[in-house]
Amino acid sequence: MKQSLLRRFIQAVIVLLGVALMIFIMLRVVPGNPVATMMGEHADIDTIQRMTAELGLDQPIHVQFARYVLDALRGDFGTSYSMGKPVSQLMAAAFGNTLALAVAAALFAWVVGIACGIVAAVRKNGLLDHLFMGFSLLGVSMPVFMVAMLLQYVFAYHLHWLPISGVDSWKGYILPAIALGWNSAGSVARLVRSTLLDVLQQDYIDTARAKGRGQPGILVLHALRNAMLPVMTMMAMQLSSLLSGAVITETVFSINGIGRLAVQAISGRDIPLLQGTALFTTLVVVLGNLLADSLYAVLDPRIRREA
Amino acid sequence: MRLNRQRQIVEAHDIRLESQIGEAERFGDLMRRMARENRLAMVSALVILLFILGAVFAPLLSPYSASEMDMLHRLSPPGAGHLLGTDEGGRDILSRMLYGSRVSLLVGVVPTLLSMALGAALGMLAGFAGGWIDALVMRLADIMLALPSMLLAMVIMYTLGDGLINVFLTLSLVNWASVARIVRSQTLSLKKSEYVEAARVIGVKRPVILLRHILPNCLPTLIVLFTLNVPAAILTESSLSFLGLGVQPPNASWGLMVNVGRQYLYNAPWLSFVPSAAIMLIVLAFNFLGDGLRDVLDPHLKNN
Amino acid sequence: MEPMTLRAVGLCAGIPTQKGEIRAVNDVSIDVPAGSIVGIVGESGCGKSMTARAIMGLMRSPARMTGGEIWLNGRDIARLPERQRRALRGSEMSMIFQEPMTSLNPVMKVGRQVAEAVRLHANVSRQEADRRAVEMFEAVGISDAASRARCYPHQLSGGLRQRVMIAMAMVCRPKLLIADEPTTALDVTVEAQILRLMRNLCDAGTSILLISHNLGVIAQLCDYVYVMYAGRIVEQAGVIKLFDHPAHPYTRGLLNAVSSLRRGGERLDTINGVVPNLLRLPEGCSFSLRCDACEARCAQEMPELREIAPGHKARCHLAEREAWS
Amino acid sequence: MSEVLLEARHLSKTFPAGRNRRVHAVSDVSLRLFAGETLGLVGESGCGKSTLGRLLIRLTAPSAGEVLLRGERIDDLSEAAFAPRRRQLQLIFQDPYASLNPRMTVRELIAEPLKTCRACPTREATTQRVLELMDAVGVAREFLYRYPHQFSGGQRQRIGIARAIAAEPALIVCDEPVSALDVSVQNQILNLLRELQASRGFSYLFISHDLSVVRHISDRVCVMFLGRICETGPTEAIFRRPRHPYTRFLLDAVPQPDPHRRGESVRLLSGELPSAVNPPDGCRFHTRCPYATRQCASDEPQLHGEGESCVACHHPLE
Repeated sequence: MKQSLLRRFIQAVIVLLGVALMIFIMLRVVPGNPVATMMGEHADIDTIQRMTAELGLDQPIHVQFARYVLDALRGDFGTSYSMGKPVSQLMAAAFGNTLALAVAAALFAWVVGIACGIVAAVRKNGLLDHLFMGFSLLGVSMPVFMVAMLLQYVFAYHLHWLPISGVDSWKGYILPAIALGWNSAGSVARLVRSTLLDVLQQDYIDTARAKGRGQPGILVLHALRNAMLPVMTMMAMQLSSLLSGAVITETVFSINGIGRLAVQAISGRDIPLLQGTALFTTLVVVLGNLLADSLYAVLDPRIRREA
Repeated sequence: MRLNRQRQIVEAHDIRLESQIGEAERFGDLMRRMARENRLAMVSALVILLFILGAVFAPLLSPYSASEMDMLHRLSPPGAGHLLGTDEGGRDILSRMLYGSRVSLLVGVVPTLLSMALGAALGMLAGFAGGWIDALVMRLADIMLALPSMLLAMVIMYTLGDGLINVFLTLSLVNWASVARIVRSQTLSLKKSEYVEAARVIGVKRPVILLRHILPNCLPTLIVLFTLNVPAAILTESSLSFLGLGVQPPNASWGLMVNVGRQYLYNAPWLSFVPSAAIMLIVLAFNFLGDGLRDVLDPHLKNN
Repeated sequence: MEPMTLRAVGLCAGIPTQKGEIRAVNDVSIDVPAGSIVGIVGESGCGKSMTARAIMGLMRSPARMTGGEIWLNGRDIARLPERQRRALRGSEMSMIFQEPMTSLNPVMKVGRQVAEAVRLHANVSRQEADRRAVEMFEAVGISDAASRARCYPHQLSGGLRQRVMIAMAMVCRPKLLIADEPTTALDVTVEAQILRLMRNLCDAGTSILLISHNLGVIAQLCDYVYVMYAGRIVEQAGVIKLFDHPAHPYTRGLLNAVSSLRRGGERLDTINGVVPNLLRLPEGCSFSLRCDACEARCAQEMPELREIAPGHKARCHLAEREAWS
Repeated sequence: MSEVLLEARHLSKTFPAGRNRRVHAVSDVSLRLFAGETLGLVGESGCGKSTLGRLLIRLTAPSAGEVLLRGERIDDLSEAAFAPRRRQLQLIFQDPYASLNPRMTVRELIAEPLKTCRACPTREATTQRVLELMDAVGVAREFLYRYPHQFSGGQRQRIGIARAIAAEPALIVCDEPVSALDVSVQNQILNLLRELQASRGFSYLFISHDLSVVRHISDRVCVMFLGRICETGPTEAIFRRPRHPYTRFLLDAVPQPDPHRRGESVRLLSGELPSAVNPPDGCRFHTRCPYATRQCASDEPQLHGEGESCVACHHPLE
């Protein structure tokens, strides 16, 4: 168990380095001198050269990369071209908002998704099943920006129940969290329903019935924990899609988070900022996967003992 | 799913139902069965067909020009004159939608074909060859999957620059890894299957085994993955366009129309919601069809 | 007359499909006298497992029981509401299954799974339930019971798992144990251990309904045997009589197939053809197409299950004649 | 006896089992198979009999040891060098549902081995040959273009047999060929296997856990326990007078389909099967053997004996 977690950890580090390298190379092959792009058309050649040297962009790419990684390990992701501030400082300011949004969305998605999935499985082919599965499919099929704008239009603009944008109070998180989480809630509900139905066909469910367990006991004691195993895997993967969706949600609701920072980085052609945000979200995803792996081992004794 | 469940019931009760078990019915039989049992999937197929027809015959079907401005009628709501209203330049939204569907459908299909081809080839190679090839391909896939897809797409779009071709390339690069993973795991289990071992005993060469025994048995999975990846690509493109990073004017994709319409959300909501609804409808249709296909073709894929 | 632990009368069960109902169990009546082991033998697909599940009330939807009475210890339980039926499962009747690998919950310690059965039917503390579980483990011959109780199923061998299943089934001392192919997934040396354990349970007063396709297991364990074919009972008799004087051609075919294998010699006896599809059963006797002695009326009318000797019934038009010869 | 067809010398196979541990599936097995004979290989699940079968026909590479086909080593040949010999060593699988590609017709399935050994020059010749093979195994000719799922288990097994004999092999390894089948069908297949052997003269290595089946079909028998051969000899000798204690327990455990022979006090094997990851020192059976002595726990018994009968036991039964 410890060994396998260690192996997972090393793999995660490799993946992180790989992502860093990939982004680094991709952003370096962009045609044109980034400094020139950043400083606009009026900068003179000397200034551009001085800045290039200052940023170390005149050195060979592997040296640049090594320097970047070493700096990043110390928490230094460089300085944003467009905002003139250290990237780490910008991200630190934005991270709280993104984290709050992601946690709220995940809570909404998983609680609602799992509950709906269970009810749908138990009332298979009933009214609630069709209703919940309809909502799930809607969630999976509607683009995030559509949900976001729809919620904004109806609940904030028309009904004035909730703020249109910003996260000055907790109320500000409600609409963005639903907009962001609906999609995940939909896929979780569908998966919970199908795995639960699958698990309920397993032989050990018959065993439980044979010893006199009723349907609720079977569901809670025997089926749910087994059904949660694939759901856990999906939830870990959703961390990534939640962060993807956060880019859109933050833009629609004008929340100053990592996603919006990334969009700003692109419009400002701000390589250090784009690089920083991409790396940072990757780090979150990788950490989330590590956490899911260890949780999985707790839930499934078969994994626990084997390698 | 239905098929799978039926098989479990049959096994649990130990009764014999040869024709019912249907281990590997012909493709045509399966399609007919889906048509019979899953109305929703059939309706969805019809909807998709309608969208395709609309895209192909856009010039014939458009009531107005899609690009000519008409400032007198700008931002008019859906009604008799303009079925879906007009945009900020007074252009007919229905016409623009029809033309936009060309881009949106292409953006769904072309990158999906590319990413499926790449993912399937790499996944099959990795699963079949094993060893360092497998390790290399899978670590590469891990790296691609560790970066949230939206950010990955943004970084690639930044690198490649704007343009329809670059959108195709970006979406292909974003999606191949998950395809590769699924195909690899299927290849691995097929490689261990007895009939592949049986082919080895007979002396069939490895490339032939891959082509004759493994590929055909991966096909149902690939078909299902295709129908489920097309809507994913459409959604990603629309999100990119929504951020202004995808297709650029004068090409009109639905995502771009939403992006432009967003500025008029409060006084002309149809500008955003009409194309959004179209995206939702096509994605929904593909999802229904994909679910239906999966139920008959590849019930094991359910938990992936 | 000896008291009956179980008396199933005219059981019918099936699965509805588009092509009509599949009658997997058709008018099956089975008696299990107290303190005896009764066997149901048949090839795959004959409906023996579904019979067991119908008695237990463990049908998987959409399969369902469509008729018949089930008398357990003198009362008809077939029409009891599910709540009361459930209270009987585990306490008065229990069941063990073919696959000990998949019949235990993989994420729950095996001791807990047995204790769960205790707590469902007796109002005892968790410690007491655990204690009884360990006690039961010892009773079914699991060495090192206390530490084994803390294992997860995947840590145990197939034989141990089947013992755990038996412990779980027997922990509330039910009168009736239904065993559906309990040794089919096990190796012969383990099978022998489990068979002996079941014999001991019976000696201790439990009635057992044993489902098996293995005539060896049936011969070694059962007192009375039912032979099933295509959803119906085709012959029933005491075990000695059945093996010495089989009356139905199908029973004879099965016995010949097995004994010719043991006799040695060049050619083995076989039964022609294959088990028929339940959706396309032949007119008349279901076995007629495979029967060497088939006559005109066999292809027209389904024979009754008739008594041909005391305690010996067969579903064959020609049975009497054959029994005399 | 006739010519030695296949010989295994000190064959071993281990599989990785995670965390630097290895499963010892087959350990130091030597055996000979003569042309035209049937050698039965019995043992309980996990004893390595299937692995041994696959090692012998080069489906799995051994960890140590040699395999010789007609006196010539085949385990160290390259894939290309072995290819022409491939057709001599065939396999019949246990599960007739899993071993036939569901997307190929009967014709394609049976023609596949003919194509790989280029037995038939034209399409017509191939079809002709396929039809002959279908006749030989008892599958009706009109099923030529059917798919496997349209057949019953017994019929599929016949198709599997047709594939195995198509290339006119010298040896067929039958890996539990009848254990997935019903009794009545099982006998049909066993009869077919014997008929084919009588008319075509190949050898069988018959792997099964069902002792009565092995007794019926085999000329000689090898009994395996935990990766080793513990006893080998002519079938009747082993079944009438087993000399290894394990063989004795195995034979005694079989439930006899004869209610008159009930209650014969049979001694049951006690304890659990030792782990193949960490097999016991000395004799691998000593942890469960009632006759074990200190010697059994330390010295590994080698197969020894006169003539064809050999036993690996320090204290063989008389």
